[in-house]
Amino acid sequence: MSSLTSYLLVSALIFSIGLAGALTRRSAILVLIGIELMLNAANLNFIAFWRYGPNPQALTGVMFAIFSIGIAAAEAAVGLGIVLAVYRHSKTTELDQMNSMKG
Amino acid sequence: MHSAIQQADQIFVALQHRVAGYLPVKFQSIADVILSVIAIVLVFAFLFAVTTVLERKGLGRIQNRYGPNRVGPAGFFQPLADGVKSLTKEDLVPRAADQAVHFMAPVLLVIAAFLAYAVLPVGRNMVLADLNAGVLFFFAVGTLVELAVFMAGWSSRNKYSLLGAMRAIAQMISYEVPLVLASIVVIMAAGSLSTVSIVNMQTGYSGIWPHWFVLTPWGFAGFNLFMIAATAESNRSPFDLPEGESEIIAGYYIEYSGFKFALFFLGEYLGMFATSGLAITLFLGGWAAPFSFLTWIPSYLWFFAKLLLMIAIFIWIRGTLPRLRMDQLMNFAWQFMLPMTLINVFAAGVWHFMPGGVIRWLVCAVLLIVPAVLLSRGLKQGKKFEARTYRFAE
Amino acid sequence: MFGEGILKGLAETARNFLGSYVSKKRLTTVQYPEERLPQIEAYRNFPFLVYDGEDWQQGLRCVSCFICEKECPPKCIFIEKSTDKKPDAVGKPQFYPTVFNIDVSVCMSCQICVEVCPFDAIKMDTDFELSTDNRFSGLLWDKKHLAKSNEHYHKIHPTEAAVVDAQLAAERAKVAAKAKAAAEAKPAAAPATPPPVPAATEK
Amino acid sequence: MTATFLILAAITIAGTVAAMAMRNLVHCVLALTLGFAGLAALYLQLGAQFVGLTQVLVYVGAVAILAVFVIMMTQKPAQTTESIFSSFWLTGSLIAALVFAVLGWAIYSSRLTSAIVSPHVEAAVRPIGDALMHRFVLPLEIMGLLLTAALIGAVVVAIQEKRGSA
Repeated sequence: MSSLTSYLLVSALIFSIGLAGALTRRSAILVLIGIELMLNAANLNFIAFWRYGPNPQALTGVMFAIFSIGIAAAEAAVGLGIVLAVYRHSKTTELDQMNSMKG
Repeated sequence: MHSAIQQADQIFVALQHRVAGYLPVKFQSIADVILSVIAIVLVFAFLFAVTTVLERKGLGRIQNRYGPNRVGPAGFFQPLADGVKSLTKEDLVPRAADQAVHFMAPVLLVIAAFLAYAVLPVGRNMVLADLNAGVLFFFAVGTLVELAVFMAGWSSRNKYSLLGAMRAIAQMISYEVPLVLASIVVIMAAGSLSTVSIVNMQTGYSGIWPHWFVLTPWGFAGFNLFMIAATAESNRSPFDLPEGESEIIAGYYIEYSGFKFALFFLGEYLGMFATSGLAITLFLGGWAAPFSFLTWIPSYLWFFAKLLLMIAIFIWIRGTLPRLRMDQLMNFAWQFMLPMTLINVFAAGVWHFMPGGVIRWLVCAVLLIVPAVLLSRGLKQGKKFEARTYRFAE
Repeated sequence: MFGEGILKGLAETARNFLGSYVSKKRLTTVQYPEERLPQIEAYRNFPFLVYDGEDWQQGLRCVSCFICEKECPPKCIFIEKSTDKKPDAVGKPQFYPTVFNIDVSVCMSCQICVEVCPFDAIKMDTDFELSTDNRFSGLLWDKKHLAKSNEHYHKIHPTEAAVVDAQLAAERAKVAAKAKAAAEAKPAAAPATPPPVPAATEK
Repeated sequence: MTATFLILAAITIAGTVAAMAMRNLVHCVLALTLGFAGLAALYLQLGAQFVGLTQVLVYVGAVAILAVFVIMMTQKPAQTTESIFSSFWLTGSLIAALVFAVLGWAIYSSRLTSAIVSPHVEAAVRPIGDALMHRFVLPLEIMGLLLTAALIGAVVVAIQEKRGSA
């Protein structure tokens, strides 16, 4: 088993854990954290393929990872802002109870 | 003669290689690392002990009193006494506290503080890890301190400690931005993130004057902004709001006693040394001698001389300035420090592209002084400072 | 200018810091066990019993009249009267306390006992290094521990001691004069009856 | 499959599993930071030094603290005892297991991975800077715009209206 496959397996595992968390957890913040994990798993893939890929000098994998880290941070900030606004409005972060669009 | 100087300068490096030489070649690199780690831990822990005494004696002398002079000659065994006291004191953990996180917080804080020394070049080729992205490593490790502060504040299940932790984190984050921007100026000029190459850029001399970055207008402004942000980053003197005894008892380390409490102090002081060490590396030419005729003194002595000078300035400022209020602290960060550092980056750009000579100096100096005065007037004009009227006093 | 106040502050602390090395009089601390502040005369700590002459048993001014015990707000004085008499400071035979205890841990050094004492027998001491290893019996002072000489009183409260001594001397003179007058009137009236008054011991 | 890789992978996966399975939200975030730190170490092991340090700086430093701040602000007094998983937890985990199976099969069977043997390449920071400034300058500007928009957006969304018109 070459090391590239091991890295890909680890990132697939992290991705599925993040997905499981996002799908099953009750609290909105945990869903956001699950999404963060999925994004990170993708980053790991980029770096693994850059490292073991055909043309490391092109740095495309590293560039992709850097931009994806930046965007994931922005997404986390806005997502948590929304969770806060929803909490202020409906006093709960439980996803099951956020089922009414009443203003 | 020259070889004697060279030997004195490289004495520790040679010592390290000789000791590591006893091991088989495979383990030598690990042995090198371990030896330098031991050296760093010993030297900076000793410096921590010395600084606690210097601080208390300095503050005493500023306030017209002696400062500790009972334990040992002129009080220099006081850290031993403090150490024994903090070791023998009972280590209370509140019942409601979250045991694991409560224990991990000081450990993480001290680890983060010591990690920051890996990239500081203490002397000529005396650096633990010559990372290509050294400065970035320093700031990455610096953020671990905020996490440790939060863990300490939250895990003690105490309103005051949580309040103190939140204040400390808010302060650290809002002063991390100017800190990073102030160091970007030097990275632009040096063209590399590696601390070793930044110092090598500053070791040249023209005439007797060194090529330190602090001697350029943007370097001087950057150095001041960096030191202000560093004081705030390590929760010291005018910015020590999170542990303001008068307001919230002792901030995030209320529920700590005994050795863990001492670890927090160790972490805070190490943080102070680390940021001032980075300031020395970036602006004051790391281990470079201040004048060309002084280069015969070994390089590591210059680093620690500058470090002691910075510590003295920290103590001096601590003895002078009153504590800032939370809103003043935040306004200062976002309305003065951030714009000034951005202008400083612009000034460094102008400096880089303008031809040399006096005009360049004038342009950059004006480019920095005018916004500084305007911003400071902006900060002050918000306040109404007319005479206070007392209803009952007079 | 923005940093003006800061620079002035820094200059002030620097002047203080360097000044403390130049002239020692800037430093106000007194190294306590080695150096001591001059004693303030009006300072008072816990009471003590004054005695005249060398032998504290005989010279004790206290005549155990129990006034201070009654007046003491926290009730920390305990006196037991003797059965026989001894001459007091003025020479008149009076009772004297066999037991005179003050519980120093209770005493609040309010000086009421000194004010009410008609015989100037109890005064306030200025000794403050009183730590003991036992907080019960160690702080219950008996008569022997309380008795201190008049010279000690003069040393700690000179002016006050002088006034008290003057009054005592005047009283002794009055008593002596009365005794002398009685002695002369006695041989004129009835030389046969033996003089009831024992000889006054002259001080 | 060196020893260090195994240790780091174990730490990362332990951190992520703990982040998803813990009852107390703050414990989740702390476990998450452990996971992120493990990932950063994996990047360093892969030679991408700049990305590893940025990962620590951005995630462990900022995102974790941000999540913790929001948890503090949305603390519900009553600690509900019933399960922390939402009602349809079974279907969710089944889907995740299915996804992992598909990914695992795809990775295992692909011919691409076995063929490549490449020298150890150390990504210096200067080429990254050059690439950012020359080939990727447009994405960089867009990223700057996006981050500013996100900054203002997050503040606008989360700020308390002064008029209290909730």
